[in-house]
Amino acid sequence: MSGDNILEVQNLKVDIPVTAGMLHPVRGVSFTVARGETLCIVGESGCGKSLTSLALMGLLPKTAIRTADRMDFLGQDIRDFKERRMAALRGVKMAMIFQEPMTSLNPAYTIGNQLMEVYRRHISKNGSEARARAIFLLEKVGISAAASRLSQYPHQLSGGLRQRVMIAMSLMCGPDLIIADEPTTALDVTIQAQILHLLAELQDEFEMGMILITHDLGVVARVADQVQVMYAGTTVEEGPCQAVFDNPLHPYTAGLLRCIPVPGKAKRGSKLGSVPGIVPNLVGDLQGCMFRNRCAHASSICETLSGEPTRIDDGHAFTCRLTPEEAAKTAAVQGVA
Amino acid sequence: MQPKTIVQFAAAAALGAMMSTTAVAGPDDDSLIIAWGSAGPIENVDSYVNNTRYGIWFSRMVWDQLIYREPKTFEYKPLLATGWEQLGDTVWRFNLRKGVKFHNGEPFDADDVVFTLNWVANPENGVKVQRNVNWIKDARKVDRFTVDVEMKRPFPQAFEFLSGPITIYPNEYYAEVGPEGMHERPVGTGPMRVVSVKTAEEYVLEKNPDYTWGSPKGEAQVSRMVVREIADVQTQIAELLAGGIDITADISADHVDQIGGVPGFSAMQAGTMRTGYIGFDAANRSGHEAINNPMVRQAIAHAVDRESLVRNLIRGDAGVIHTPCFPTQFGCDENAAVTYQFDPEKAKALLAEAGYPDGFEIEFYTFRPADWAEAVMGDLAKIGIKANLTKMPYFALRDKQRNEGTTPMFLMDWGSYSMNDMSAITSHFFKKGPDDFALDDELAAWLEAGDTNTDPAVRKENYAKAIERITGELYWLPMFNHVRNYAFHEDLNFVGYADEIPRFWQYGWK
Amino acid sequence: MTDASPSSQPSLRIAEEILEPSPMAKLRRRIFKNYSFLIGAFILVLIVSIALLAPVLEASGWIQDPYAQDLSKRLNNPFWHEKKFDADHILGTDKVGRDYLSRLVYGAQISLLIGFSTMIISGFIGTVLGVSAGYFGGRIDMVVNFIINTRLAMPVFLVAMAAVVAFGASLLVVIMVLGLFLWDRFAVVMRSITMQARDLDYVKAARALGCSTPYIIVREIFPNVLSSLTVVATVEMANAILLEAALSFLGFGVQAPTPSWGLMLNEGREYMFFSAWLLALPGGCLFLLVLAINLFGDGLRDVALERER
Amino acid sequence: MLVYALKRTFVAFLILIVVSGLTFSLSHLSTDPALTIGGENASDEDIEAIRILYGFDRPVYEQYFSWLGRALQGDFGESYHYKAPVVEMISGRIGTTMTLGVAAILFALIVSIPLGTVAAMRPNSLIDRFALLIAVLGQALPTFWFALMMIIVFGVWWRWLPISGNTTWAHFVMPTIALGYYATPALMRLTRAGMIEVLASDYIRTARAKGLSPTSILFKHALRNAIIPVVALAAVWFGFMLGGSIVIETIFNLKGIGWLSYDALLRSDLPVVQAIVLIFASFYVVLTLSADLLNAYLDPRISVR
Repeated sequence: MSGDNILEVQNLKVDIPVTAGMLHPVRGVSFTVARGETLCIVGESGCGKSLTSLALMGLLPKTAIRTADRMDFLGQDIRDFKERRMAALRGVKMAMIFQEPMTSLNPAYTIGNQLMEVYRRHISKNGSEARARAIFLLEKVGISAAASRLSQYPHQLSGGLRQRVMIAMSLMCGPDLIIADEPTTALDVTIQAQILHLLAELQDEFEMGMILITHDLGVVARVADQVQVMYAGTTVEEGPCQAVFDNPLHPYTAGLLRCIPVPGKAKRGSKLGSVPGIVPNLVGDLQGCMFRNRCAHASSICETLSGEPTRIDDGHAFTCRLTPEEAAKTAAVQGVA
Repeated sequence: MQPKTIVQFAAAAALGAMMSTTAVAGPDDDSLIIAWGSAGPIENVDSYVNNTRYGIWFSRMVWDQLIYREPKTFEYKPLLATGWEQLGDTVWRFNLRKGVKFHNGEPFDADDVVFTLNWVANPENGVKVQRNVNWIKDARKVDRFTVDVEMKRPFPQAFEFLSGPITIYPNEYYAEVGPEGMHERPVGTGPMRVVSVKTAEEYVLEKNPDYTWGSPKGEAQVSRMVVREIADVQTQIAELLAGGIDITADISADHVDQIGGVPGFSAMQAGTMRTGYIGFDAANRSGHEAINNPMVRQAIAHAVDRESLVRNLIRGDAGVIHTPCFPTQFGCDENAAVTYQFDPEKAKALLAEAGYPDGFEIEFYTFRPADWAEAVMGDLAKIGIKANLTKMPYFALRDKQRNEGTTPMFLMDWGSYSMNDMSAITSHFFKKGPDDFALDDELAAWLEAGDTNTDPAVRKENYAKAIERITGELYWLPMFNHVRNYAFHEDLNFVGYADEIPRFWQYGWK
Repeated sequence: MTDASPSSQPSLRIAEEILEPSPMAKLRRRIFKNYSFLIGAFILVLIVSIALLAPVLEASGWIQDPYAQDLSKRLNNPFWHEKKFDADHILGTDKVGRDYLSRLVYGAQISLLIGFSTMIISGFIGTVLGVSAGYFGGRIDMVVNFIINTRLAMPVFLVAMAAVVAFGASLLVVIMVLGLFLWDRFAVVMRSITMQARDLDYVKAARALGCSTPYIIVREIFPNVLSSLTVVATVEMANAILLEAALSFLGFGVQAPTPSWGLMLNEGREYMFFSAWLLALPGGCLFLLVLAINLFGDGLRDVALERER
Repeated sequence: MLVYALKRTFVAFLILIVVSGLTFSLSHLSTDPALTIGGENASDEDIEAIRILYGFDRPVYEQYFSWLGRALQGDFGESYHYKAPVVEMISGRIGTTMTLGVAAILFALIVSIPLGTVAAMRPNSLIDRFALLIAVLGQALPTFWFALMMIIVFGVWWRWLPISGNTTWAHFVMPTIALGYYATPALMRLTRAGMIEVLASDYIRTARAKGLSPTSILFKHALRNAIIPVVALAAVWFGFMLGGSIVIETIFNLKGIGWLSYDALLRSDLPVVQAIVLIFASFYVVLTLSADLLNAYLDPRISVR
């Protein structure tokens, strides 16, 4: 697997200056994505998972500062890529699907226009070629009467259809990596499953790497190869999907897994789980484990914890003062307070 | 023959129009650029269809009258008529000048005079200022260069009109095109001929090369003239200072000082016969009790410091006037007038005697720049009269006066159409016409007698009575004669005239 | 249309949620950080106090009677000229010899009076129309909309001039005419804000509880629209002052000898090429007043918006 | 959609009728046009005769309806003062006003859209602050005063530009700026606000994620959506500008219908005033209507509503 890594990220940080000081929403995240593999990043809102994906795409807000020890995409170090070189990657080599299909399409242009535009920008100016590709992909994503859809405007489509269009759009140039940022959150539960299924299928078919950002552990269980659990800007646990689900080590992961909503019964858009407590302020110098104020197992050590992950076999790692054994035990028994 | 010349003329004019737009201010290209129009543009340059001051200026350049009135001495001299004699009370015979040609080539003869006079005398033809022409009964051709003009009644002021507003038109052309055509392409015998007319914007004229028959008006001094209608005086001045025009005749007295001080420009003032007056609602249509009292009006007459107003605001060769007419006008005898000296104490006493020791409030109307009225108001305030000024557009004010009659006191003026006869002003206002706010039967009768009697002595006698009545009763408080203020390029030979008509064609470059 | 602050970007939204200070502290900080509001308020207070204190200034000899004229001292120069300068008249005199400084000071009264009265009249009309349209909706809304559109279709300046010709120019007529014309923005804004307010939960609750319509409008709706009302009021006040100046400039405004800045511009215009201060001084005053009102209004809007968020 | 358009047109028509009725009564209740027609020397009898001839003795509403009837057939009567058909007078002058109005609104747009866009792209930058300063100062500057200052500086001192008249394009430079600048603050603020909103929108993020060029993002995706409200406002402003042209045309001696309305007001020439009010009102009504339609074209969501 490691031989075919298309993305390797080490110690990615995002800092944003705000009036009260420096905000650190992403603080040293590392991961790799291999071709044909799905990495799921899981966490509550505000944990930094969306910013992580934007940081990869180079789409952070202007004020944000991105640093990383390593960011290799397809063997290129993209850390110092200027906007122009990034723009040449985006849409071609790496594509992104956003959370809000209702607003992510430009209301002023037809679907066809917006689909073909990527192709014409990156691949070929040839209009009929782009059109053929668009129709092909629309059919691929399960849209009937694809040719006639091209002349429709976004507002004429339902949310599910728009997200399908977004997916098609991300595939227009055959990217190597797809980043999907909560692609189903805004959709009806019944459609969520279809879209996820579609994504997984397509990923398989086109042999792409995929980063799926979600707070829905049910989704993760179904599609992920690798899982990263993020909390307050850091990775608290990572590893192969099976390992993390079978053996959650970090108290936060354990807490999350406890409150997986039963599929079909959870309300649309409901917040993930109910891990009590609030996310800490991420401004200024931060020290120790950020989860300590919500953790049943917190002790004074947590205030100064270095943040070095404890590695177990198979790439499974977690960041906590507890030893793997202790963690496994407490997770099984108690989880979070 | 005739149509051909009209065509030729039109072709020449069209050619001229194409080359016309270029004229440069300053003495270099033998052209003169004039700006006027602050009182609104000439609606139709046909001199019988407009009644604006600028229309008069325009008509003097393009057309000639039968008679020439010398602007300084007011003597009558031959122009298109070389001589005249009276054949009875109501008939004048005129001998016409030979060898004069209209701008379109049509020769001038008795047909033109007969046609013009009969045309304008017919009320159906809609001459705008009917009193200019309604005294004409008809005109008859005696021979090719002799014409008899019959008046409806003995009309002593006839020569004022024949030397002023009554311009002679080419009969064939005018019969064909009418006022509309005359506006689009005016044709006359005058020193300038018209190249193009853009209504309310610009008139281009050029020297009439045929004007060599020794007219007392003189030949044109420049070969090309552009008149620009510019409504805003400040814009006119800006154009003058920026070198866009050569002369303006619309400026204020203060501008004369200021522009005169700018190197390269000259400015001057020329007194006119336009007479300013404070009118009172003596017929009491406004229901203002105080102003209906002659003693109150006397108090006002003594309270207003006309000398100071003239000296400080009007300036130039303006002066205080004591008659309800301009002193050079026929019949306007200054000795007949009751005069009032500036005397605030006496004014206060008169006011107290009239029963208003603490003064009163009164609405005061004008259409002229507010500062003149404000000066009057300042003086009135000193004797306790609080005047509230309403400045209105001219037509709105006249409307209010005539129809509502709610104007107890107003500062206005009258230019007499530049006619040097008292009937042009006093008779207009006090013969119980729509502008008469005194409605004095006796006064109207005297004026009627003065207007229609052919004996100058009888006329003078009746007019004197009228003057005494008006000033004695103070139907009007005569104020001052206006001054017209001119500013121009310093190399221009400019002369100002008392009849408020600049002879633009006479002004050449030094 | 309001300025979207950068916080609509997702990441910063997070930051602001985290950093929420107390509302009052925030308001205070907003006010004092808002320079335009401070500058505007300062100039406005200055002009208003000068206007209010004019009679006192006159009584204590700082300025003179703005109506007292002396033809022999007309068009005196201001203090920066040596010639024709008279120490009695620091800013010189106008064309009938009235003290220019005094007229400028009293002119503040007139401009403020016109701006304020116009704003009250138009504010009243516009608010009544807008609130009733927004609150009742339906047919009333349709009718009000029609009235608003009719008003917007009328060329204000031309019709105002026609009205002034018809009724005669005076301070009262100018105020009435402007007041009757400048209510459109009030109506439009009030209408849309009332519509939003009508759907607020507590307003719905009040209706459900059977509170009377006037009670709901006054107690529940009005507090909601007040901040926008104030902002529109400043805009309209500035607008009214500029319009009066333009009307006076063309001679369709207040009557001489009222010391109005607009009228002074009209009079001073005659001297624009030679004694430019006669034009520049009232023009500058007018500019400063309108600028102050606009700055004040802008600041007010920012502060109000911030509070509403 | 067709029903909607027909309804809007009907309402627009109704608005024009109400506007014309209001101005008609306003002007006819207060002045007596017979005097203006009669001129200086008309006697009382003449004026009475004119009154009957023109029907001024009838009730105002009767006069209005007969005027309206003729106006609907394109006959606006004859000018009292110029004695010419009002339609001819206006058609001869409207070109100047339209040239001025179009130039002014274009000037305003050309200044405000780039400035607002740049300001929005770099909020709180120097350019943003500069733009804001211009907006604030510009809004407080009386149009006529600005016009006069330009005349003094560019016309008289430096003699760069012609001051009055309408013969060449150079004659329109100063009037255009004087008339146009007043609309720039409002348009610029709206552009800036709209642009900030649009630039922060999800679809711009999508466009960036698609790797589109900055120009394409700015011009194709952002500007088009941001200027939709600007276009609507510009249409409204264009209507206002035609009204505001009265002062500008008077100062710069442009003989358009703005000047004509001023001249007619001074002369109580009611048919002319009446017709010009109606023309200005029609412009506003037609413009708002077409702005709506244009918006519907630019933003397909609107036509659904």
